[in-house]
Amino acid sequence: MSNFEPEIVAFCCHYCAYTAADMAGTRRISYPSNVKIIRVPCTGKVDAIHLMKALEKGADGVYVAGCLDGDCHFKNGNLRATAHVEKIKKVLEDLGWEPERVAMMYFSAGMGEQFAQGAKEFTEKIKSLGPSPASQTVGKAV
Amino acid sequence: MITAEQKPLQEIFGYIAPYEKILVVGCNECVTVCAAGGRKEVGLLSSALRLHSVKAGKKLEVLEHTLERQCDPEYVDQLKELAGQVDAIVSLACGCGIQTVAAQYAIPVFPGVNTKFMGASESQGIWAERCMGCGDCMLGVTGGICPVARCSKSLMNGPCGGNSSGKCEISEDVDCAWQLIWNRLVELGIQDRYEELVAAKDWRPAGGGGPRKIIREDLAASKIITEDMA
Amino acid sequence: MKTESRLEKVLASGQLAVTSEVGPPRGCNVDIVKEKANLIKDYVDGINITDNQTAMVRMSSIAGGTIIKQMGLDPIIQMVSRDRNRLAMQSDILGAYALGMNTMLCLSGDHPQFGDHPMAKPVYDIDSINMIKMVKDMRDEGKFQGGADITEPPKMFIGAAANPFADPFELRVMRLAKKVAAGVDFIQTQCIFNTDKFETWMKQVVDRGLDQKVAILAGITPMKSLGMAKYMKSKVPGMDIPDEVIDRLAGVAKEKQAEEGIKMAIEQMQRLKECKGVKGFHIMAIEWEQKVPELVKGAGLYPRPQV
Amino acid sequence: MQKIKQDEKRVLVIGGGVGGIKAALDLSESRKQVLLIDSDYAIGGLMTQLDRTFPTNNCDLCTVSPHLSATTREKFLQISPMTELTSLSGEAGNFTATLNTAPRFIDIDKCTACGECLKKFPEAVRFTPGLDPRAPTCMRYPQATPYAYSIDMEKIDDVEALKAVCKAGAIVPDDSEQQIQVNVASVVLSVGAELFNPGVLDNFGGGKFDNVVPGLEYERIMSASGPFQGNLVRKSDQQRPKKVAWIQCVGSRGINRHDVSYCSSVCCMYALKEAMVTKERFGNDIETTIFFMDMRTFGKDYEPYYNRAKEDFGIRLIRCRPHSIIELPDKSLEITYAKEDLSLMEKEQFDMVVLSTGFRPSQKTIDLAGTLGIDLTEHNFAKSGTMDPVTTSKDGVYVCGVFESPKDIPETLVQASAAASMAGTAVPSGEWVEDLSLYPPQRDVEGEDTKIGVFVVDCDGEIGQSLDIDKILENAKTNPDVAVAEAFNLSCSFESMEKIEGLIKEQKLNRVVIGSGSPRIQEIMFQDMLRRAGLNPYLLELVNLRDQNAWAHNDAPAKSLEKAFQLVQSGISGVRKAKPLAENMLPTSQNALVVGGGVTGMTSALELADQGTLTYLVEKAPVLGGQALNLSQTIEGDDVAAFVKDLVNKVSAHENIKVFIDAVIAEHKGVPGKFTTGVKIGARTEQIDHGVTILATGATPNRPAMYGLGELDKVMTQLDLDAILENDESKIKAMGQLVMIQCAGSREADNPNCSRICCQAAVKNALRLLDVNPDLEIFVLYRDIRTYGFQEDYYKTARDKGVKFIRFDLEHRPVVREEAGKTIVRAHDFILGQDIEIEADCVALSTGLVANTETNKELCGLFNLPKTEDGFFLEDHVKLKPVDMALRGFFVAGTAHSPKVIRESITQAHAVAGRARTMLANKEITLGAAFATVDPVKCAVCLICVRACPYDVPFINTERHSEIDPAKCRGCGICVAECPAKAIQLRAWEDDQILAKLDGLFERV
Repeated sequence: MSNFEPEIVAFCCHYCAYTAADMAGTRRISYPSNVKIIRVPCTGKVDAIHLMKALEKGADGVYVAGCLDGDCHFKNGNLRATAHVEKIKKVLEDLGWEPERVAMMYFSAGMGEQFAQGAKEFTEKIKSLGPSPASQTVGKAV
Repeated sequence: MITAEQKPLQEIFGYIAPYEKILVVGCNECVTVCAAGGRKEVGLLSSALRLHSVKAGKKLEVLEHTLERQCDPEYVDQLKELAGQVDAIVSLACGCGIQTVAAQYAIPVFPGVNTKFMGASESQGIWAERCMGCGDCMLGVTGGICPVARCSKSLMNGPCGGNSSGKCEISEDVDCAWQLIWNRLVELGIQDRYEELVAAKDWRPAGGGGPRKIIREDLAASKIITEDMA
Repeated sequence: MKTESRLEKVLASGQLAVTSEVGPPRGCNVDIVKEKANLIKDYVDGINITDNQTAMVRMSSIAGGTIIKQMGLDPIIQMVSRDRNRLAMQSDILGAYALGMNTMLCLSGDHPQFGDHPMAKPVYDIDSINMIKMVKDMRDEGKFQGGADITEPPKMFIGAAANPFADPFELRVMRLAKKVAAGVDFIQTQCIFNTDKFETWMKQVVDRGLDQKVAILAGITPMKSLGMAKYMKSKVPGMDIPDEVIDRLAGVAKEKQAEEGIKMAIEQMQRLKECKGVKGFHIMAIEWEQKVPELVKGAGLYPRPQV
Repeated sequence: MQKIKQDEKRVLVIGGGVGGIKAALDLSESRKQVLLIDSDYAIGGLMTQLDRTFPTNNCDLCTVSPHLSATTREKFLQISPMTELTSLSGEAGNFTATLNTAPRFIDIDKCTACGECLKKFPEAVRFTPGLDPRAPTCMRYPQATPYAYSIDMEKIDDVEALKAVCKAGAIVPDDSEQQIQVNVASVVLSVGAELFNPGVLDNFGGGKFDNVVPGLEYERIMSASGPFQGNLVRKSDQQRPKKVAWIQCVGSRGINRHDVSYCSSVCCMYALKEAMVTKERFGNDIETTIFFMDMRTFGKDYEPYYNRAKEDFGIRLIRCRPHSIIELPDKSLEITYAKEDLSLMEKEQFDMVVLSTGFRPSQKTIDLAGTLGIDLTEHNFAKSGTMDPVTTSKDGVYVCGVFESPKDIPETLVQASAAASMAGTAVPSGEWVEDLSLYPPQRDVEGEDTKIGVFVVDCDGEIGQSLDIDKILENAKTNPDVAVAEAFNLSCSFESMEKIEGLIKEQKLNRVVIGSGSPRIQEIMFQDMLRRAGLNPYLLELVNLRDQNAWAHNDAPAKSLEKAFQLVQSGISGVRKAKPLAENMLPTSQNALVVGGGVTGMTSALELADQGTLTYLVEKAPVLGGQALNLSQTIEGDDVAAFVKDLVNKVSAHENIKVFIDAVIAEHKGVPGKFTTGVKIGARTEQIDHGVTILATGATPNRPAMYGLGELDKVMTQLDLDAILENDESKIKAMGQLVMIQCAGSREADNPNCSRICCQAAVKNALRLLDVNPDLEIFVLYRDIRTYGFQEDYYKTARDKGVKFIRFDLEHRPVVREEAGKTIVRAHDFILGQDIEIEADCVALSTGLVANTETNKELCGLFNLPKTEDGFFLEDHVKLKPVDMALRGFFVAGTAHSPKVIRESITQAHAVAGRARTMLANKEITLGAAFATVDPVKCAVCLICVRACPYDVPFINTERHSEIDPAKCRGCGICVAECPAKAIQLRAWEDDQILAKLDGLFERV
């Protein structure tokens, strides 16, 4: 599976992680194009269902990226997001999926480098896990 | 409120294994309030079932619907069309709702939650047992704290010797109900009442007398009359 | 005399009573019961047979009591409301009395959560206080709980437990009063280590005149070792073990600790003999029954009166 | 090139640091014309160079950026970088300012900050902050305003080559210095100060030791945008240091050649911050040590920060002023210092030493003061009014921030708002025009079939160089509902915008997808374009093809293109679900309510009333004046009683102020901008309508039962002593020895904060006592002397006049006792190392202020406002919004915020008046469109949203479902995610929009 290119969705909060992603671009720090970002006002807005739906639709990995602990612009949305991600990890475990297919990350607006690093590491991780069962089926359907 | 918790996914997978098209039905009452079987949980469980079927390499179509209340036949009637399309139903309502659905549709109906207890919300995400439905409420003599539901031994004349710093002998996380009752009596200035012996409980109204039913003649009258006329 | 109980007779004679206990085996070996009973038989006025103590399955207390009765001794059968409803308890009481047992202890029992059958349904149909009343009604009114007459009522001498150290302290005497009101004849207390606190409790008992209505036997447990003292202090709920107990045991060499423990228990009994309202002792020598004679002698309570 | 408008009357703000930006924003929000000039090529000032800022230890970039990008949105604000004032003539209300703008050689309207010029001509791009060549980007910070580079033309040999590099055509080779004259009604000076250069200090290495760095440079080393990408290493060997030391007061509080005498007020906090962040980020194996004289953590909630540093972070604190540093062969450093008891000199080795240097006015600033004609103090700071700290010696010229006196960011922001408020009185607020009237009416698109326009708006190759835009458009066109798909080059120019507008109108498009840069920057611009085209601005989806695709995946063009297809498809899919949304607007009440009739409340009320605002002033006591009535003099010698009397007279006589005395707040209801409050005066309750509320309820003098207060006759508080000084000098003359005990009831377990005012109060009273009785022996028992800023000079005077300062700590507390009619104070002298006893004729306890717990609790309950643990009102953001409360329209000032001296309270009073003006000037309050709405049918009234909302907005209404007030909703969407009945949606971010975007990503078109 060396040429496997995973589909990865990243839900990023407007104030911190999305800005960090912009900064990675501004500084031309490259990270895998597998990562596609969906902007949300706050990671606390990311419903656990969204993570499941992303996997259902064929994402091989999904992560939520919010502000650093204590920096959330809406007090504690990032901690709620963490709880949602943890819940979905448990569900995946019950399903016999690798829980590592979902993750939570934290960046401040200035952490472009770290954003790229996180994207890289997550992509590597998913590559090593291989395609998700759903993406295989979706792939076959096309 | 009746509280419930989602069943282990593996158990639900086991129930639905033989079927290719199922309906997950939520209830917008108690189980929504305790975040076990509302629209959101229906969505999450449906997603999980789909992902599971994909992993298992089997065909599975999952429909989703949430009723206003699953323990009323009129609401359950609304499932008619959807139920006609599926092989089986997973209900996320409490045991009352599940049985109402099962009574109305001639396809297998499986529980998606474990119905737990009648409880109150202590804070966001935490519910605690408050009532056992003993049918003969004694809160009037115990300062508004129920020893039947909240004392591990349902003692009528507690506390037992296991009370340590106000916590029950079974766990430090459980308050000693009789300590609470005593505190409350003191707070209300009626601690003298403590020494009145509370007689052994008659368990008939609690279900000892068989399955219970309430018939409100005034409300049920028209129904009875209609039936009689028919 | 309400009953034929030897304990009642000793108490009525105005002398200090002594009881101890035997835990039935986790199997059918009759000899174990006999062996333990033989160790203490001349030194006590009654022998408690525990009822699935700490919610672990053991030979039934009535069966154990029967063996002891057959040895010519005086069993005190314990009965917990955890495992039986009213129906079962009353029938067991009839049976026990029919087999010659005339003294019993009414308890609610440790919760099954503690024992080896946490999955079992706890019954708790009635609590210990209502159980006292039930036994009293059987004896004095000749009535079953359902209201029917008993053709030949069981004449049980009724005991119960009290824990002066459980929380809240201010309720401990009041709850004893409830047991007295329910008709209890004697009380065996939880093991006492904090003697000062026990005396405070006793004083309140005496002040309310409860000692006139019920005979209180002070619970005595000798410490086998420093380790045991520390374990009981930290791990056993409802135990009040003051630092001086720990310090005193820690102050002697390890091999002398058992001896020191016995010495401490004897001193304690001597002190409590003077305590107003104390009518005797209930010695719980956990897995150390062979030390009961030494304790009874040491406290000057030997020989036991013949009644 | 941006041209400065010359005709309109305006406020000129000089200096684009946080203070200047804040002043300019406040003024523009108040609809007053303002011109912000800065000599640098981007605004931002010192704060943009910091790594994290105390006390929140937040990443600085993150907290400052929303602040800065807001500036560009304001209609009344013009920014002119690289501009300096060369003369100011005329008088207050009608100055003429001459401004010189240096050539930038870049057209900032065209420059897209792509960085190509920097790549090719790294030498030619101007760049300031520390440790330069290795910094990762030439922009001063990622969200620079203006978002444009600046070229040093002298360093360019081949202009044509430079022009060729710039795809945007932004190079202006013949740019030249411009001079203009503008009419200015008033001036706000926010020029800050420089940091002392410790390179002149021979004993600390004279700037030659690699691993001795000033505090700011240490910040740059730790900063994520700094030269080492936030990796802490030594300059000498790129190794992580194991032991770092900070030396405080370098160049400050001294008498040596290079020293200044004053205290720089911020260095203690920043050293603690740097040490804590070091521990936090680089692990506990780094040992951090701070050498200090007095730990001056006097700000709001700063003392707990200090305690955390000590207790939770294990930062080592050594009380002494080190003597010298020498460099060892391995470039490590040896510090020589004397212990407090002077017993012996110690030597200790460190890997790195940070010098905490303070503020110094720059020569440029001193010259500017000359140009303006304002007086300077002996320390070359602006001479400001003792009771009105933002006024200067010249009418119409105001000062704020560090140029007034050393201070931290929150205090700078308070002064900036205050200066803006006072300067703004000279300029009328612009007429209120409803913004929507500027645009054509919005087309009703309901019922129309979806008709999407997809536009890739490139900036001369930024996107096109790496991505095949034609293919992207081709791909987009395969969607049957995409009617137009076109590319526009030359970026977001006015021309491109007009063309897209035309297409939207011609083709009757009802949804628009723009593929361009980041929506964070561009959304507002394109939303505006939609409005101009007669479309609702929410029928738009932006696809970030540049920052998050073209720029990020240079290494994999094919994959990058595939991602572009997916992103555009996601945008198309998402925009189909977009709905036209109305932005909520609410007309505001134009009245103000001021709670508390002390100096702060009266000052705020006067300033608002002077500008025509009907102001209700509610005072609980039977008279106006508050705590100032108990105070006779300030440390500067002002007569407080006379000042208060004057204020009361003005307030009482003002036609726009309605005073209620003996009155309390009894009821309150309404939404931001429109409140109704019941004021109870005796038995009657009067209902008043108001749009803004100012909380100026003050604080209470503490009277702790310590050191014999209330028991021993000779023990009293500083306020009691003040009264004796004022009324009974003979008593003072009769005294021989007097002892003051500091921190009585403050910095203790039950009241952990520093009360801020007590050190200066003690020094002030000591000096006044000596004036009356020069023979009096005064002992001040203290824990840390916190005479911050220029108060330090009075402290020095007191020492020079023989006042004895003896330190104690909580383990060696003074004891006061009475013995044979004598009052004796026993204290430990650390220098002597033994206890001493003093027979005192008077013991004055410095007891400070505590919160009006009862009043504040009541008001917080009524108004639904948060308070601090110790009962003061809690501001919205400790750093960036120091006088705004979390609920819009509420402001806090004076000692109700935290203990402070009168002049600081007055500053806050002006600041809140200014902040209140920003709301009142806009007759309507815009509430945005992104708020949560509840579907009543689905709602299960479970209360989960009520409990989850970080702002307590949702409630269960009388119709038995949850309701969310759009005016209060902040649009985070947390309730949406938590709702178990899926009954809540966040407008503009609805679940079906998000799911549609997901669908788009996985659609294989």
